[in-house]
Amino acid sequence: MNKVKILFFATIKDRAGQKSLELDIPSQTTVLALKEKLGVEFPNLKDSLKSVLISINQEYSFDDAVIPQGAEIALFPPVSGG
Amino acid sequence: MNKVKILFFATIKDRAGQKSLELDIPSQTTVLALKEKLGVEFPNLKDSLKSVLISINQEYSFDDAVIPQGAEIALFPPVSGG
Amino acid sequence: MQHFPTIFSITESEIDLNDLLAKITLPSAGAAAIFTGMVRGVTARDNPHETKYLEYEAYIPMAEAKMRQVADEIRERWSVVEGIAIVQRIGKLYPQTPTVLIACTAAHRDTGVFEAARYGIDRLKEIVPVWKKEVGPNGEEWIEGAHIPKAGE
Amino acid sequence: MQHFPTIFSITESEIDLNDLLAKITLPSAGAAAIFTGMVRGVTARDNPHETKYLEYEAYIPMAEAKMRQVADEIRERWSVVEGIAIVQRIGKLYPQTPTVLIACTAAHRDTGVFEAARYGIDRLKEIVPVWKKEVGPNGEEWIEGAHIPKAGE
Repeated sequence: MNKVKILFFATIKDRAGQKSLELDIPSQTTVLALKEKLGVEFPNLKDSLKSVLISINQEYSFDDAVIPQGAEIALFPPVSGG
Repeated sequence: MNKVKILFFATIKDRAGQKSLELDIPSQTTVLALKEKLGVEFPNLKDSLKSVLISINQEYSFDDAVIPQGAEIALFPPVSGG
Repeated sequence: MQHFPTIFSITESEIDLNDLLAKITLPSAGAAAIFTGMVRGVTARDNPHETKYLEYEAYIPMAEAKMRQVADEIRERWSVVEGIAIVQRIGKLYPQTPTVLIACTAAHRDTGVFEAARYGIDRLKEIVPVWKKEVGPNGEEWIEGAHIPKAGE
Repeated sequence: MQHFPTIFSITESEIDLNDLLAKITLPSAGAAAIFTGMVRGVTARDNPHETKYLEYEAYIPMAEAKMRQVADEIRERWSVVEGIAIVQRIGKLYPQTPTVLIACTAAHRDTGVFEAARYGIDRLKEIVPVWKKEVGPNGEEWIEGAHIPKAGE
């Protein structure tokens, strides 16, 4: 198993109703599989997950990526700083 | 006659050896005629006068212009601010 | 190039332009191009509206890493750029307050230093994980960006 | 347009970027492009040399009139520009000191506000009557500009 930290920001945080969580996921879980799992756990997130941005260890990541051990994963909408 | 004020800046001031002077010139004197007069009065200025910039009452002026009554005239090299 | 100063930070404090400019001005610098963004209280374009304040949030460690990447991208494209400062202020920010700054210094102004600063703010708004919620007379709304980063961005 | 702030001055005091930016930031402004020039202590391009300090001199009333003209020219070309600040510091100025500032504000950054600031500094260096004498290890020399104004400039 792989214990990962998940962070939510902006609209994703509001819809999830929390800022972060820790999760045990199987080794070799992909980003896509994690998103599906989160869609089940947080039904409010379901619509957002199609267009959400994902980072793993503070680099942008994508559906095919395999989540490394102990990763810090963040989910957020397209950025709007400035 | 026309009493005018003449100001010198930068290299022109250094070569003239003074910052300003007042001068009585005939009515209808042109910029070109004034430059010739100054070339006689300030021999060190002679070479500079070919490329000097001239302003009358704080607007750029040129050889053909007739100097108005009581004008403030300035002579200076191309500007180098910034 | 290692001696050229690069400043990047997410801060809750006022953005001090004088201080940041001094920090990126080497003895060889003769020109600085600086961009600042401010909170608009009144917006006329697109969807005209008023803003009471913006509330900024950042994923701080990633935001600072991506600011460093923006600086690296600037140096790759404009090797003449000397100092770079990139600062994003977060928290609750009211109209007329500077929220973001990008500053680049170079020996001369005709070296691309303006384009470098412009590139910097454009990239910040694409890849640096910061979000703002707009609070106006009719309630609040998260502003969403438009850029979808590609692999390696 | 009369309500848009235009600041222009020749000063012997430090240039305060924070203060100037605040003065030209209306509630409708979301973007500022700012150029500052600094005294270079070390110049590599063209004729490499060192500078101990620059001594600036201005024909103050004409310089301020020409700064106003630069601001007018900016507004003619970029009608979206809101506030404009143009400041030239004079006197004895040492390396790394800001000597000149041009700042333009606008609602958005894609409105030409960068180009407006660039135009402003280019024009200042053409028509605003300010001169500098450079003092270096081998003596002093007046810097001469290259622009010859035409009638009406």
